[in-house]
Amino acid sequence: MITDVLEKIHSRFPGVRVELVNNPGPSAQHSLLVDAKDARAVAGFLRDELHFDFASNVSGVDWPPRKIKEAVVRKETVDGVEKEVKETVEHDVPGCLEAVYHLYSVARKCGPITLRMRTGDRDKNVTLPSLTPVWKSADFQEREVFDLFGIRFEGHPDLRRLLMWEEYADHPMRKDFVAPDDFEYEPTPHDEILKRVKARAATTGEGA
Amino acid sequence: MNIPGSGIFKGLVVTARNFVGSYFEKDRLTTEQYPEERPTLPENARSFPFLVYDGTDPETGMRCVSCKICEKECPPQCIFIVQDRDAAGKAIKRPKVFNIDIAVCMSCQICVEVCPFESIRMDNAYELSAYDRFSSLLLDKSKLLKSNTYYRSIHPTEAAETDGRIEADRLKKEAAAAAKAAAAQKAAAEKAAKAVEAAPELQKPEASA
Amino acid sequence: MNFFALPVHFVQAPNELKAWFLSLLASFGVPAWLLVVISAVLVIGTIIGVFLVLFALTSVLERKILARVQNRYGPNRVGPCGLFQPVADGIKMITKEDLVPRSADKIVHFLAPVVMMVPALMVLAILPYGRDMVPAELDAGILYFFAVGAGTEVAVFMAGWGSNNKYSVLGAMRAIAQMVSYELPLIISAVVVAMVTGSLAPSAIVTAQGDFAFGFFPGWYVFTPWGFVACLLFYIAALAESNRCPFDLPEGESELVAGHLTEYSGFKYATFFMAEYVGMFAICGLLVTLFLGGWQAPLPFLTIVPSWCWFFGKVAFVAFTMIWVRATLPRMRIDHLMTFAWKFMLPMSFAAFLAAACWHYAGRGPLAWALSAVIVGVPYLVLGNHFTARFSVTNRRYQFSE
Amino acid sequence: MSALDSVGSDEARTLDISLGPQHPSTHGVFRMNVTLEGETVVKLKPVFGYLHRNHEKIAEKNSWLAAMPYTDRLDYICPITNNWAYAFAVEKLAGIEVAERAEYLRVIVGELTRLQNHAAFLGFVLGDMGAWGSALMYAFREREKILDLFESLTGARMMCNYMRFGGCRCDLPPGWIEAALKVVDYFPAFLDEMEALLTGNEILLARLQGVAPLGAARAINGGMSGPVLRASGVDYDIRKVDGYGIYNRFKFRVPRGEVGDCYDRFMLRVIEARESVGILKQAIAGLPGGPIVNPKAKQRGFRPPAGEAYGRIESPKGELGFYLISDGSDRPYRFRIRPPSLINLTLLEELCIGTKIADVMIILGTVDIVLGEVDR
Repeated sequence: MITDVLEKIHSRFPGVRVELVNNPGPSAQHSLLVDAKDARAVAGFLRDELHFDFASNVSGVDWPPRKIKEAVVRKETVDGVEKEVKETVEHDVPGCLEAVYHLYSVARKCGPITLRMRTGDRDKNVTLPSLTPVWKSADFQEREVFDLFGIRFEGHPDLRRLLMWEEYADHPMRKDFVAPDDFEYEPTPHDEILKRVKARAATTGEGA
Repeated sequence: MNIPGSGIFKGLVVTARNFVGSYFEKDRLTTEQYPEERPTLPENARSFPFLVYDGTDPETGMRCVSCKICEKECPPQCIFIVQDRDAAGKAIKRPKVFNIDIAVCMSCQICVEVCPFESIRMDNAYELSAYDRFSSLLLDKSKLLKSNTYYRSIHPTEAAETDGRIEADRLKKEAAAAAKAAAAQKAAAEKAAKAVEAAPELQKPEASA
Repeated sequence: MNFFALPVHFVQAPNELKAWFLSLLASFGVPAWLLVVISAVLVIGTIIGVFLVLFALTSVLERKILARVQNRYGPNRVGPCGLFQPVADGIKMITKEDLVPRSADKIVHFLAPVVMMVPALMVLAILPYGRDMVPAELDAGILYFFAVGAGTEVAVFMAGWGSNNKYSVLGAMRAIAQMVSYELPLIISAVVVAMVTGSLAPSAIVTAQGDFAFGFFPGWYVFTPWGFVACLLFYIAALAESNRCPFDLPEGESELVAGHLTEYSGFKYATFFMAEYVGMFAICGLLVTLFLGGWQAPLPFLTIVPSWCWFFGKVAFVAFTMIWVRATLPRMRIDHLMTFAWKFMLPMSFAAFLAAACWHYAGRGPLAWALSAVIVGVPYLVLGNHFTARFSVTNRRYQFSE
Repeated sequence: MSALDSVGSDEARTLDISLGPQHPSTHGVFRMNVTLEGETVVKLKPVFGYLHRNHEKIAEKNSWLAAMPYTDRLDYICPITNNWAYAFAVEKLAGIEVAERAEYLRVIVGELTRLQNHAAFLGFVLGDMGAWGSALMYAFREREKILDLFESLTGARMMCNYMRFGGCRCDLPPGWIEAALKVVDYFPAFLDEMEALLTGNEILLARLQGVAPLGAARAINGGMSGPVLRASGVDYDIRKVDGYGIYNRFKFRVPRGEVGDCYDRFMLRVIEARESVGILKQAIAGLPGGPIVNPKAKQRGFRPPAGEAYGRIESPKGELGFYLISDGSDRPYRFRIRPPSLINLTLLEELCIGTKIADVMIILGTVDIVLGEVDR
C-alpha cells in the first residue's frame, strides 16, 4: 500500500523528495520520509485526495549523533596478489529530531501510513512545518513533541508547552536528558525546604 | 401525547425501589463494614512481595541465593540486595541485606515471575499503614522472611505447585546424584575390576595366602 | 387549687405545661409584665430548641436515607445507628479554623450567616404547630412569612459578594435570579389558598381544612384539583427557594465548587447549613399548613393523637420527599431554570388561581371538581408538551453497522 | 480610575475563572482557564501536566517487560485494555503469535473492562450533572462486581498487569467462568435500571440533547476516536476495521449516533455496553483450552528485532495506540503512547464555546477522560 501512496505522491509532486524508509522488523510498517519544506503540500494531498483524513498519532523521536560500524570488504593488491581485506569503517551519523505521523483513512478504512519529517540537527535547526492546519488532531500532540523534544512547529496556532510548565527549560524526552537527582526538588518559600536546599547547595555546589 | 414529568416519576420509582430494597435485600448492600467484617480475599490477591524460607529457621532455610535478578527486573527499582560474604571475603549464596521499599513497590509481581529459585512471592496482607513514612515502609530481611507454611496458607494452589516443582527438582537432583553416584560406583567397580584384571599377579599371593 | 398538679391532658401537653408553669410563677408573685416576657421566652426557646434538634436529626437522617437509596449503610459509627453523628459534626465544625479570605469584605462576610439565620428563625413564629399552638397569631401571617423569608436572598448575596471569590459571586447571582423568579409562583400558589379560605391567617387556613367529606375523607386542599396543582407548584418553588436539589444551582457543586459557601468554613458554614435546614422546615411547615391540613389528623378517629404530632409528622414526610428528590434528580441548568419559572410555573400558578375561583363559584361540588380539573389539566399538558417537545427519547435513532 | 470607568469594557463584561486543578468535577487534576460572559463560556483553554510523570521516559529506561505494569497506571479505570494495547504493539513489533486461549481471555477481560468503564462513565456524567450520587453508586456497585472478577483472576482490582507478550499471565481460577457469566447476564438488567432512572428524565434530556453537537467531518479531523467519534455518526470501530485479536470471529454491531451531541455520546455508551455483553457471551462460550502464553515468546530479557511498530486497539475511551521503536536491545528505544483521552480533548474548546458553564462539565464528562492517560 505504501508504495502505491509513494507513487501517487511522486506523480502528483514530481520535484518533491519523498523517500521510503524501510522497516526491517516483522511489523513491516515502512514509512515515508518527507522533506520539511514540502510536508504541508504532501499532507494536504494525502488528506484530500488519498483520504487519509485521520492523523492518529504524532510522536517525536530523538536520534542523537552516533557512529555506525560497518563491515567493509575491500580488495587490495598486496605484493601483486589480489586479496580481500575485511575491516570495519566507522561512519558518523549526524543527529536529528524526527516527527512521526501515523495516518489512517476513516473513509477508506485503511492505514497506517507513516509519515516522517526530520530536522537539520538537534540544536539550531529544529523547525518543522506544523501539520495542525491539515489535521486538527495534531494540535496537542505537536505541542507535546515541542515540549518534550524541542521541535518547533512552524504555523502551529498555539505552540506552548503542554505537559511541563512554561518556565521549564529542558526537553525531557531527549536521549541526552540528565534527570535531576531529586525529583521532588521544588523551590518553595517554605523555610524548612529552603534551608535544606541551601545546605545541599553548599555541599554539592549545585544552584539553589 | 406524552405526559410531561413521567420520566422524572419513573426515576423516582427506581430510587424508591432501591431505598426499600436496601432494607430487605441483603445483597444490594455491597459495602463491607470493614473493621468488623473482613473481605475474603481471592487466592490470587496480591499486595507486596515477601521471601519464603523452608523449615523453621529463616536464615538457614532461606531460598534466596542473592542472584539479584529481581533487583534488576523490578520496574520501580524498589529492591536492594547485598550479597553475603564469609570471613575470607568469598561470596556466599545468601543475601546479607534484602530490602524492599514498599512505599515504592507497585505490586506488579514481576519479581515473582522472574525468580528462578521460587524464593520471592506475593503476600496478601493489606493492613500496612504506618506512622513513619520512611523507615517503617522499608522492609528488611527480618520483616520480609516468612515461612513456607505461611505461604501455603495464603496461596494454597500456587504453593502446592511450587512445592511440587521443588520436590520434583529435588527428586531429579537426587536421582541424578544417585545415578551419578551409581555411575561413579560402577565406574569405580569397573576400574577396580580392571585393576584386578590388570594386576592378577598382585592378587595371587593374597589368594594363595 | 393545687398548683403542683401536673397537667394530664396529653393532647395539649405543650400548652398546658406552659400554662401550668406560668401560673406557678404567678403564685410566687412574679409581676404580670414579666410573665408575658417569660411566656415569650419559653415559646421561642422551645421552638428554637425543637427545630435545632430536628435539624440535627435530619442532617443524619438525610445522609442515611441518601445512603439507603444508593444501597449503602450511611453513617453508623457514632452512637446507636449513627444517631450521634450530628454531635461529632458539630464538634468538628466548631473546632475547625474559621478562614476569612484576605481580600474578603470582612463585615459582609461575617454578617451573611447571621442574616441567613435570622429570617429562617423568624418565620417559624406564624406556623400553627397544633391546635391553639401558634406562637404569633397574625391576621396576615402568610404575608409575614414571605416578607421575612425574602431576607435569605439578601444573605446569600451577601455571602457571595463578601467572599470576593468568583465562584461565590456566580453562585450568588444565580441565587438571586432563582429566588426572585420562584418567589412569584410560590406566593401565587399560596394566594390561591388564601383566596379560597378568605383569610391570610394560618390558623384559619388550617381550620378551614378540618372537615371530613363523607365522614372520613379529609378536606385538605391538596385533594382538590386546583389544590393539588398549587401544592405541586408550591413544592417545586419551595425546593427552589431553599436551594435544594434539583435547584441547588447557587451551590452547584459540580460546577461552582460550593457557590456562595466556597469561602466559608467552621462555625459560619455550620450556621449557613443550619439556616438552610431550618428554612427548609419552615417552608415545609407552610406547605403542610396551606395544603396538607396543618395539624389536622387524616382520619376522624386519629384525632386522639396530639395535633402537633400530626404537624411534625407531615413536615417530616414532606422533608423526606425532598431528600428523595435530591437522591434522584440531576441539577437543572440556569437558563432552563429561568424558563421553567417564568414560562411554566407562573402560567400554571395562574391556572390554579383560575381553577380555584371556578371551584368556589361552581359550588365546590362534583361539577366544580371536573371544571377545575380541566382548567389546570389542559394548561399542564399543553405547556408541558411545549417544553418537552424540544427533547425526547424518541427523537433519536441509532444506526448500527454489522 | 473609579470603578465606574470599567463598566461596559471587556474586562467588566467577562469573568476569568480557573476551573481546576482542584475542582470537584474535572475528573482529576485537570484545569481549564475559562472566560465567562455571564454564565456563557467565551474562551476556554485547557491546561495539562499536573499528573505528568513522563511515563514514556520511564519505559525507555526499563526493560520491555517492566513497562507492562506501568501501562496499568495510564487509564486506571481500564488497565487491562492498556496492557492489551502494549502487548499487541510489542507482538506486532517482534512478530509474536498469541496463544489461542489467550486471545479469548483477552477478549473476555477486555470487554469486561469496557463494561465497567461504561458503567462508571454513566455514573460520572450524572455526578457532573449534579445528581447526588445515586447513579454513581449503582454504577459502582456493578463495576465492583467486575473488579472482583479481575481480582480473583489477576490478583489486583485495578493494577492488573495481566497481559504478557504472546499471551496472558495467569489462567482462570476454578469457578471464574461461572462467576463471570453471572455478572454478564445481570448487566443488561443494570442497564435497564439505569435507563429507567435516567434516559426518560426530562431534566437530563434537556441538559444533554442539543448540547455541543459535533459533526462527522470535524470529529475525524479533530482526531476524536471511540464512542465520541461514533456518536458523531462515523462508522469506525477498530475492532471491526482492524479486526485485531480475534474480533472478526464475533458477531456484534457498531452503533453510531446522528447529531453527536452530549446525549448521543451518553447513549452510545449504553448501547455499546449492550453489544459488549453479546461479545462476552460468545467469547465465554467459545473459550478453547490450551496454553495461555506462546511458549516461544520470551518475557525476561526480551529483545525484539530492530524496527518499529504502531499497534492500536479500541480501548473503552477510544483509539489507544503504542508506537514502539526497538534498536534490538533489551529496552525500548522509543515508547510512545497515543492517549485517546488527551486527543479527544483537542476539540474541547470548540465544543464548549457558547455553552453555559454547567455544560462544560457535562461536555468534559461525555468525552470521558482519565487524567492518568491525559498527562501520562
